[in-house]
This record gives sequence, structure tokens and C-alpha cells, in this order.
Amino acid sequence: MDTANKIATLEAILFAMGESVELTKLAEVIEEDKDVTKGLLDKLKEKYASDESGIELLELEDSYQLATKPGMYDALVKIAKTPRRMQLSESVLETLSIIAYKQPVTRLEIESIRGVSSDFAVNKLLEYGLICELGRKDAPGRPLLFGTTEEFLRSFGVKSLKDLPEIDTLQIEEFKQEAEQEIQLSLKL
Amino acid sequence: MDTANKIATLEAILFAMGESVELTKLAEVIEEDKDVTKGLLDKLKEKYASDESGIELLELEDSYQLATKPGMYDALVKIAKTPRRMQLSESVLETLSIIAYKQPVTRLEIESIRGVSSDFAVNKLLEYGLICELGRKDAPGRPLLFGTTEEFLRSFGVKSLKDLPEIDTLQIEEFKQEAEQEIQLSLKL
Amino acid sequence: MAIPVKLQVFEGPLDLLLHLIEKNKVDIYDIPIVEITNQYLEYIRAMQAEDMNVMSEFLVMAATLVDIKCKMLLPKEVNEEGEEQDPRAELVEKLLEYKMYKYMSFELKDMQLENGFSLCKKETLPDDVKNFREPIDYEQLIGEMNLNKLHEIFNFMMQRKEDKIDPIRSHYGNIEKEEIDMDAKALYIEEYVATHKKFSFKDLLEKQKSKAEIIVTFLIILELMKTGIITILQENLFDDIYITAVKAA
Repeated sequence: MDTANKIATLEAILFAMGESVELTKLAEVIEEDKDVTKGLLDKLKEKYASDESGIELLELEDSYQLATKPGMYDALVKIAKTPRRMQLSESVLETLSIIAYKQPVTRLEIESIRGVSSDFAVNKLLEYGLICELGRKDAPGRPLLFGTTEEFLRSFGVKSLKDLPEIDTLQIEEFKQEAEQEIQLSLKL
Repeated sequence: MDTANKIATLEAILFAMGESVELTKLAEVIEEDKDVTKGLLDKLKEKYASDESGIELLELEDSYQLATKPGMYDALVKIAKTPRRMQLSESVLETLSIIAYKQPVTRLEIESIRGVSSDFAVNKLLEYGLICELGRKDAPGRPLLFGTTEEFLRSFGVKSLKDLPEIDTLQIEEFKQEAEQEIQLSLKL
Repeated sequence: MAIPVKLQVFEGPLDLLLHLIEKNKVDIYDIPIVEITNQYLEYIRAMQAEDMNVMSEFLVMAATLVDIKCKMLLPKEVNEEGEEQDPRAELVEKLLEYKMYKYMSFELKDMQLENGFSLCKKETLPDDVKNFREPIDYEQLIGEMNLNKLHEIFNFMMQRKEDKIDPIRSHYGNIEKEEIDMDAKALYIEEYVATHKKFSFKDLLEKQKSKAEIIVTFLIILELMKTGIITILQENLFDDIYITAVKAA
């Protein structure tokens, strides 16, 4: 297999499978190591980058998937049965952000942070396929653990969990400063 | 929409639909007449003709469809097949030994010897081609009879069933006596 | 504080507290607990307690606030290092954590909106690929197995089958299950009670044919006693039990 053929093979696989395919599997089929495969996938990605192309190559964690370019949505709505865009309510988004940043996490842990029962939100997120069960925690009652899915990465346009906006203690400091500034402002008034 | 954008739109539609799409529908979405649309689709076809592409644009009657190129068959098989662990499990071997020595034999007879349902094992052996159906027994319900295949002989390196290690009725009598002795011993204690 | 006519909906007690803190433009690390507690309580008083579950969550926080308020009036507790403990510390931590995730949820919302909507394709593997079956590698399949081993397995199984047959008990006749009609038995005993008024438990049991019937009779007697149809009297331990009908027909 020459390089052109390898790229063609990668394209054919990604096209036929539709869903995301792991890099290791792709590498296995073209009988190359991961790095070489990654390089070939980058070439494929470049090819799709052209204005004449309506599809793009998504990278999700260590998987790849072909999808239509976001700009094509309006045209597609005219012809394809497109899934309706999920409108996430505030409570669902709050729950999702806790799961995204604290995964794996149990219902109880989510509830203790939000201060309210979160069953509805968790169930909605499961229904949307944005979160999934990751197993059970080794704790009394063996509660279920939740984490985000690949669909979550796709919907929020991130390659991997590492690419989520950072959340850290500095942020808390920022909040603090914000609060202080507000007080000073109010005092000045 | 410029030309590039129109080609991209056609590609996105054909990709997302997966199946064949009528030319008239494609023309409608990009707001062009059929001839212009056909011209754009030809360009798309040309693009895929490259060796670096694993997909092609098929023209069927007045419809178009994206599909993997025929040469990609082997690669797709490699990725689609779930690796099978081919090894005979204990239950499968037990079943095979019964069929080998007691053929022709029904499922019920196998089960009565093993003391457990043997459907899974029988089906696995059929799938492996080590046993086959030999007809039906002249008994209520006309149950299927099973026996070993030529492949079985080949795999186990025997020329004919006569070459199977002997098993005689004396041996079974021996087992019976042994069992009786054991029970009598335990009664004495 | 004037309660707005239309109450804003809050995600929960922490959300409401954050709102009050922001509204009053106070430092989250130095919450004026008296003021905030009053406002909080005023708010939940105005809340329409449609859902008791929701309401209870707000009430738990109200209790916490009142608790903190009390502790603030008392001399401050000190920890092992002699540092004064702020009774608000735990609540502040919770509020900050919640605020952080709430903030991140806004970020996520923006990300979702900015991320264009793309479509994926369904799997369309050609049928012959999907139906492809790997050829069977018999060498691998058979592995270490050989005819002698297969023979051993067969012998082992035949022996196991023999072992399962108990040479003594297999000669016994069948044990048949005896069906006892509970309802019929209950009727019989009720009638017995009605006709005998007072009778010996032992006599009744002796009329039963099998162990199962005795058990059923015993159960029915217990039931009749529970429902007050009969009373039971036993003078001394091990004496016969006397049963008396209560509702003389």
C-alpha cells in the first residue's frame, strides 16, 4: 500500500463506519504506527479544509469521525431529517458542568454541590446521550458513576476533555475579586 | 453561494444522507437547474477519482450516491469484523465428545448425558462445521440427529470414525459398579 | 425588603443565596448573615409551596442560615491551632463551589451555541462486508485438543452421569405431592368450631390425615384466633389446648 492508498483506505473506513473510529484501529488496518497514521489523517483533514468540501474530519479524544461542516446545516435542513438541536435548561447545564469537570461523579455528589435534587437533569442528560454511566463507585450502596460521552465533545466542539475551559482555584479568586470590586463600586456610589 | 460552496453543499448532502439522492432534489437545494447541478456533481466525481480518495460518487438512474470504492473491501472487513476468539470451550468439547461417540444423537440425548442445556454448544459446533445434521430421528417430535463432519475427522487427524479410540459397554458397566461401591462405602461410615 | 410581585425562579437554595449576595453587593467571604437570612426567609415565605420536595430543600438552607446566625452571636469556636472558626466558612465554600460550576455552565452554553451543528453519517458498510465471516482456523480452534483427550472427556462425562444416579434411591417409588384445598379446610374447621363450641385442640389434630393437613389446620386455627372467632385456653404448660367459639351462632 502506498501513501495515497493508505489515505484512501482511511477515508473509506471513516466514511463507511459513520461513527467515530479509534486511532489504534485505523493504524492497525493500514499497518502503520499511530504517529504515521496521525500524519496521514492530518493530510485527510487538510483535504477537507478546502472550500469545495462540505465535510470535515473531527478528532475526539483518540478517535476520528467524518461529519458535515457546521456551515452546511442550513442546506441540510432542507433535505435531511436533522435531529433537533438540544436546548439545555439552566439546571441541566449546571448538572452537566459538574459532571464534565468532576467526572466520574455520583448523583449524590452532584446534588450536594447543587443543593437540590438532580435526578431530572441527570436523566435528561442520559436521554440526550451527553453523559453515560461509567460503572459503580466502590462506596456504600455502590452508587452509579457518571461521565460525559463523545457526543458531549461533539456537541460542545471540543477535541478532548482537556480542551474544556479551565476551572481552577484561581477562578475562585477571580470571583472574589469581582465581588470586592462590586462592593467598592457600590461604596463609591 | 459560489461554485465552491455549491460543490461543498452537494458533498455534505450526499454524505449525510448516506443513501442515493435524486438529482432534482440536489438541484433544488443549491438553487440551480439540473444541468448545472450535473456539472458540479461531475467535478465532485473527479475529485474522488484521485488515488488518495477511498470513496466514489455513483450515478444511478437520476440519483447520486457516495460509496466506498470497490478496492476498499479488505480494509472494511478488517475494521468491521469483531475479533473472534476461536477456541473450544469445555462445554463445547463435552458436547463434541458425546456427538463423536454416540452419533447419530439428538439434542435431548446430549442434554440428558451432560445434565445441562446444550443448545449453545451444539450451535457453536454447527457454526464451526465440526458437526452437521444427519436427518431426523423416528421418534415423537422428529428431533434432529447430529453427527461429526469430515472437517472433524480432518481436524482431529483421523481417517474414519472407526479410528476413534474405542469405548465399550464394559467400561460403562465398570463406572456403574464403581458408583455403587462408593455409595455402599459411605453408608457403612 | 420588598418582594417583587413575580418571583424569580431559582435553581435551588444556593442559587437564591448567590442572588441575594449579588443583589446586596456584599462580599461572599463576609456575608452579613442577619440581613441575608432575613431576606432569604422572606423569599421562601413568598414562595408558593407547590412542590414540597423543592420547598424542603429551601427550608433546609433556611435552617442552616438560622443556625449560622445563632453561632455568630456566640463566642467564636477555636480549632486545635487556636484559630477562630468562622461559622460561615462551610457555607462560603459551598457557595463558591456552586458558583464556579454555575459559571462553567454558562461557558458550556456559549460553547454549544458557538459550535456549529454538524451531521454525522449512519454506518453504511456494504452487506457483503457486514456478513463477512472469518474463515475458521481449525488448527487454532482445535489447539491442544486431540482424540485421546476427547475420549477422556467422554469417559469422564459418562461416569459423571452414572454418579448422578443414586443406586438406592433410584429404586424408590415416586413421592406424590398431596394437594390440600385451603378454603375447603377453612370451611371444615369453621363448621367444626360452630358445632363443637368448645373442644380440644388435640382432638381436632388427631382427625387430620397427614402432616400437611395438621400444619394447615394449625394455621387456620391461628387465623381464627386472630380474627376473634375463637379463643384459646391452656391451663398449664403441655396441657391440652381448649378452643372456644366466641361468636355463638
